[in-house]
Amino acid sequence: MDQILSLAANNLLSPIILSFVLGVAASLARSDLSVPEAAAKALSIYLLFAIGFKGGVSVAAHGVDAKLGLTLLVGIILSAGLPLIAFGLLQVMTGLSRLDAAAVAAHYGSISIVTFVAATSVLQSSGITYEGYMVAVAAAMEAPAILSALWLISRGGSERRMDSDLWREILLNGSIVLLVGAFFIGWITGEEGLSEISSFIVAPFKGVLCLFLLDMGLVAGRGLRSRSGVLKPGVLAFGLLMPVVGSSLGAVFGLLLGLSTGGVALLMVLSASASYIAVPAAMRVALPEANPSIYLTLSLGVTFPFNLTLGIPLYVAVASALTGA
Amino acid sequence: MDQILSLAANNLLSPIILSFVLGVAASLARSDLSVPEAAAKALSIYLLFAIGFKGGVSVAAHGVDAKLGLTLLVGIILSAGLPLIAFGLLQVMTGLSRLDAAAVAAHYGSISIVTFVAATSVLQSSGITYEGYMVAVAAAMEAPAILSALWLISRGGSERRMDSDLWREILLNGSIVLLVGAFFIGWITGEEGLSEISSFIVAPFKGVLCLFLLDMGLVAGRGLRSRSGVLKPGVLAFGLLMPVVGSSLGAVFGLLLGLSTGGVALLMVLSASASYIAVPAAMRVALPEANPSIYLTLSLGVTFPFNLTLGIPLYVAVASALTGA
Amino acid sequence: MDQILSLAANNLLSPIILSFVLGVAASLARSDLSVPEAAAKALSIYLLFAIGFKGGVSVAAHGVDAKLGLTLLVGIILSAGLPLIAFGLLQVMTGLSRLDAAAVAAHYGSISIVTFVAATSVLQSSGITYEGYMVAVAAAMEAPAILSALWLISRGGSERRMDSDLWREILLNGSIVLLVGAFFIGWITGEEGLSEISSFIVAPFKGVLCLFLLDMGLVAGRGLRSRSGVLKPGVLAFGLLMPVVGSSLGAVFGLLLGLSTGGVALLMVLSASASYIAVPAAMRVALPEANPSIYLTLSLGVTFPFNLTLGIPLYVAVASALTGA
Amino acid sequence: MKTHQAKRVEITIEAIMQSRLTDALSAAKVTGYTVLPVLGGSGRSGEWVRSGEIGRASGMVQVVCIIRPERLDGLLDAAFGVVDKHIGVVSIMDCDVVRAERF
Amino acid sequence: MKTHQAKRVEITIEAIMQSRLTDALSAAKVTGYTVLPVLGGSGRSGEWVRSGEIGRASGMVQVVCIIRPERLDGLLDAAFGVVDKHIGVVSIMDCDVVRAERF
Amino acid sequence: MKTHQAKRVEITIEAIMQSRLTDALSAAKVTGYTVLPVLGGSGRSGEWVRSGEIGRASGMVQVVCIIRPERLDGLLDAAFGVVDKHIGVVSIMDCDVVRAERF
Ligand SMILES: Nc1ncnc2c1ncn2[C@@H]1O[C@H](COP(=O)(O)O)[C@@H](O)[C@H]1O
Ligand SMILES: Nc1ncnc2c1ncn2[C@@H]1O[C@H](COP(=O)(O)O)[C@@H](O)[C@H]1O
Ligand SMILES: Nc1ncnc2c1ncn2[C@@H]1O[C@H](COP(=O)(O)O)[C@@H](O)[C@H]1O
Ligand code: NA
Ligand code: NA
Ligand code: NA
Repeated sequence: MDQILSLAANNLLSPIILSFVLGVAASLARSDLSVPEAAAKALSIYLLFAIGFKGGVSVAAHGVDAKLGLTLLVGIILSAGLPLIAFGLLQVMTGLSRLDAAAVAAHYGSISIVTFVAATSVLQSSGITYEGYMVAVAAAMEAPAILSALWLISRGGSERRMDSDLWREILLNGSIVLLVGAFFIGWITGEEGLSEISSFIVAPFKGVLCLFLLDMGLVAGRGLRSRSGVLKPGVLAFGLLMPVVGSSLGAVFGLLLGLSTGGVALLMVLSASASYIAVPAAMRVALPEANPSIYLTLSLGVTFPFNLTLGIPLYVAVASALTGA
Repeated sequence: MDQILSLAANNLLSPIILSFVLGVAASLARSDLSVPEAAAKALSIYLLFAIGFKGGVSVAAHGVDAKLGLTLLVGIILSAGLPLIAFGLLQVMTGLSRLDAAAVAAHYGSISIVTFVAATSVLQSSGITYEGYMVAVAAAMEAPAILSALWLISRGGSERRMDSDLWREILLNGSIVLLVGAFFIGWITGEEGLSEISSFIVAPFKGVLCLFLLDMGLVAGRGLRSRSGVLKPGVLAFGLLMPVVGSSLGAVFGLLLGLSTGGVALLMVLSASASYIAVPAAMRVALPEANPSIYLTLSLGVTFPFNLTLGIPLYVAVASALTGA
Repeated sequence: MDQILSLAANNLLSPIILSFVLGVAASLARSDLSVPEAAAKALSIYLLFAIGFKGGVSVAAHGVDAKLGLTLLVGIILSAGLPLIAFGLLQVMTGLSRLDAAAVAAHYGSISIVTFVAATSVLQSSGITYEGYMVAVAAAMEAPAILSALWLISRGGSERRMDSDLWREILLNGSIVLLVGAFFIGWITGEEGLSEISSFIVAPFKGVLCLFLLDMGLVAGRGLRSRSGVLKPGVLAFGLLMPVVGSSLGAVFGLLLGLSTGGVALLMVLSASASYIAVPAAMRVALPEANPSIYLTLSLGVTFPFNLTLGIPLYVAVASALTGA
Repeated sequence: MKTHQAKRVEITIEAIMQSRLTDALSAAKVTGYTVLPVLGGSGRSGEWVRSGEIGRASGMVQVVCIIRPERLDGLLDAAFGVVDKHIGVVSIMDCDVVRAERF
Repeated sequence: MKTHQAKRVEITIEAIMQSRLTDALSAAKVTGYTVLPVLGGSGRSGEWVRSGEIGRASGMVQVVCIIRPERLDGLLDAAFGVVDKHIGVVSIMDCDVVRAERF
Repeated sequence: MKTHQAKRVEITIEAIMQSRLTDALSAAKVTGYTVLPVLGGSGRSGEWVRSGEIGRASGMVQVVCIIRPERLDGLLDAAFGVVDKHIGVVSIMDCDVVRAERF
């Protein structure tokens, strides 16, 4: 317990989290502080490239774990299964329409790569290692949730056909391609490749993450300011409960797989986190009648901050306790 | 004197100043070299974050100086008072209308954070330390000058009412919020926080400053090219005299406060420098009839280059002499 | 031969080339991965500044080589002469109109600075040094080729007059000004200047190059996807043959000049590479009837990838063999 | 200069629908259009600013088509097939063009 | 397709005045508009380019409102309350819209 | 509000030709215009997107001029002197402006 509290306090007072808090505060106070769209996108390209590359290098160094395939499969199952649980909870806890509930559910099966990145940085500060291929698991968990949500809707009578364009857009969305591509580059070039570019992708990593989270805070704060009306108590409660449910499932599967402490913690983080890039885009195309204010505010305004500040240290502590580290 | 000359020569031949000169030369020669707006804004976000953070860390390390509050107060007094002097000088030296004179005066009470950043980098090269809270003083000096200028105008009969929106925009403008926010983040996380991100905010700092000043040079040169017609001799002379007047006052107050050599030099720099971001924006809203060509060309095309090249080494030398360092 | 193969393999499996390949693959697969225009331009500003600066520092360190002037002259001759050879080959190998052939020829006399940068990075990895002023030679080789192409057209009867605006735009285009300007800054400030900003322009250089080549790959791939129709076999063959012809001439001149191994290799690279920034812009203004699809696809979609992957290791190996290194 | 009457159709639509719209236009043989970026806006679905959004789902663009009057209906049918369920606005103006054979 | 007449008002104004303009529009119950970025321009106050400016004071935007003809005067009054002392241009065009109930 | 008739000319042209076009406009005493960025488009010379290009040769812009009707022909002559050989489109619309003395 003490350990959890100190981890949480440490996490809350790190430059990374404080940068996020600064962003939220600035936009709630209606400051005109903003990070240009192109700069924010450049920062995210950097982060995806760096995290993917380092994952690949780690796989190159430690060899392909026998559990790689199994963990990928578990990730896909979690991503596809969590929306069903989320949908049930939403039906019980909120008055959302089936359509809105399904759209929200899709977000919670999928993942937030920034939450993942922040978690790896906490693990690294705490000296906890993790399986390099967790990066690939993160990529594998992006899309299945969308399918589940569309299936939920079609069960309700209103058939949705995914056009093949949308499929391609989801599976080949820029973030996934960059993450997976960098993972393979890291894998192929290994430690030698890393040494060539480590003063670019390793040394400044945390600082870049600060600026990126500053921007995330600005965006989340702006969303909360202009759209907080949609946050009925039941909806809000869902946004805080679902990560706990998700991470618990993630922990169970992580233990069954026999992952390392860091690996379990990251599977918890992936299960707990909600998408705010790939899934919203897919929902706008496939379910345009669903209200984007609801799913964006929940995922970016509630669940993301929760995971970033309290969730991650909690999941790391639980994973440590469960794996006896 | 020798020391001043060698400092000035050193300063003039540093990559930072030469990058600025390159920018000015390129735009005077009508090259199409340009830094994308988003990239320039990203660079300034980096610089503000880094300088604020380091200031905060320094306060965390050395404890809150008893002089902090007093120095802030002096900063506010200088910012509010300098426009009165500037206005008087402008009336005597130039044929500007009261409106244009007041608008220009506001710029000279306020500050240029890039001049401040360049000065800290000169101090650091010379191994001269300064009070970390000078960053907060810089922030405090941004806005009061605007009030003084509006008061000057209303005295002349034409009442100006600041709407509350404008107040919020001035006090919560992005640069101030980021600078002060990063200052507090640095203060809270201290040396430990700095060590986490120093390879991002310390090591590459000077290089980033080079590229930023390249862009400043491009913008200043473009302004000079297209607007140099407004630079009547009296107006030009004011742009060179006012920094000397301002810095002298800054020196007096810095000595009275008992600041360190670096602290005195920075208070001189702040007093000598003229705003080209926050104040122009406020003037467009509050005094739209004032001619922006005049105040932008003076502040960005005359005073900024003067301070950057000759002013800073001069102020550092004077501060060293006065504090007996 | 073994050495060539191992250099080529090493080169092909470096993070730099693999990033380029990732970009090409992503855009051929129609992923929406993209680098914002402003970010790509910022990366190129960084690369030009860094490569120019380091070239200048190297000249400062080793003194002005007696061969500097002669090498510049040879560069200009190569740039002006190669289009004549290219034009002849195009007439023989392809069915392009005189106009299109002249436009393409201009590209092959001029140079690609990114190919140059990638080559310096290979040299550096292999521990091969080169004359710092090769950066200046690169700059000198940009424009003469354009003149030759316009002369070819005017010989064909249709007089083209370059307006003076176009002259200024070509000679003072942003890339040249930045490269040459940074070269002089590096020269003036020397090792001392470099030490101030080396953690910005040296340490992260290769990593930045990776992201830049990712973007180049995306753009090249997009061009190939949408414009590959223009690549008739003869045209394609020209795009692969011309770099070999160019580099051979570069090698001959490099040896005659008595350049170092690295110098010969870089002169080969410059002769082999084709412009895709300055020359296309000039062609749009001076020869608007020429089809941009042809010259852009050839230069960016064929010759650039060829040089990057196979050409550079080949040229380095040949230069090593010829100079007996 | 001799001018000819034409129609200028301006479609403001979610960025993510852009390729679907232009595909539909191409299918209706409308191959001339220009796409403009949009910074922000307000409508029945509320107010939004580009800098307030993250990722691809966000943002709008404006697609401008200049077309012969007799082809207007085909264009509108194609456009509304895509725009209908999505947020967005379509407006049509009269305009004159010089080189009519182009449109 | 059945269309209805409307007005398209295009206001080019300093970026810093944008929120004041849209606030005034909202106060006049004009809640539909689109904001376009502007790269540069020229007018009585001279020529400017976006890349030649630093900071918030700089730049212009274009606010486009499509509105029913009978509401035009209210919109213009609201807009000129803000634009009047500032540099900028207002132009009004006729247009047709399809789903008239939206405007 | 009292309004006056004017013309709104919209010229879509390669970015690299922008300064040549505005120079020609200035020479024809047309000193009021606004330049808008363009993201992409399609025409007889094919389809292009801004993110698919590198460097200065790429991209297009839209130059919008509001002008008194009697000055239209001078403007078109000036514009076509530049646009003629280059890819691009010109369209002309009627509009109303408020402060006519400005144009
Ligand atoms: N009356 C209007 N005039 C101009 N643009 C509009 C108007 N109504 C809506 N828009 C644009 O279309 C977008 C979506 O509108 P809506 O579907 O009504 O939410 C808005 O964000 C605006 O950019
Ligand atoms: N006649 C015009 N046509 C199009 N845009 C104009 C015109 N006049 C002014 N503008 C735009 O409005 C801005 C300010 O104009 P002004 O207030 O005349 O300086 C200019 O920078 C242009 O962007
Ligand atoms: N009918 C049209 N409507 C709107 N924009 C067009 C049209 N035709 C061409 N354009 C624009 O003008 C550019 C060049 O056209 P073109 O010269 O036909 O290749 C295109 O990329 C579009 O941006
Ligand atoms: Na999840
Ligand atoms: Na000052
Ligand atoms: Na060449």
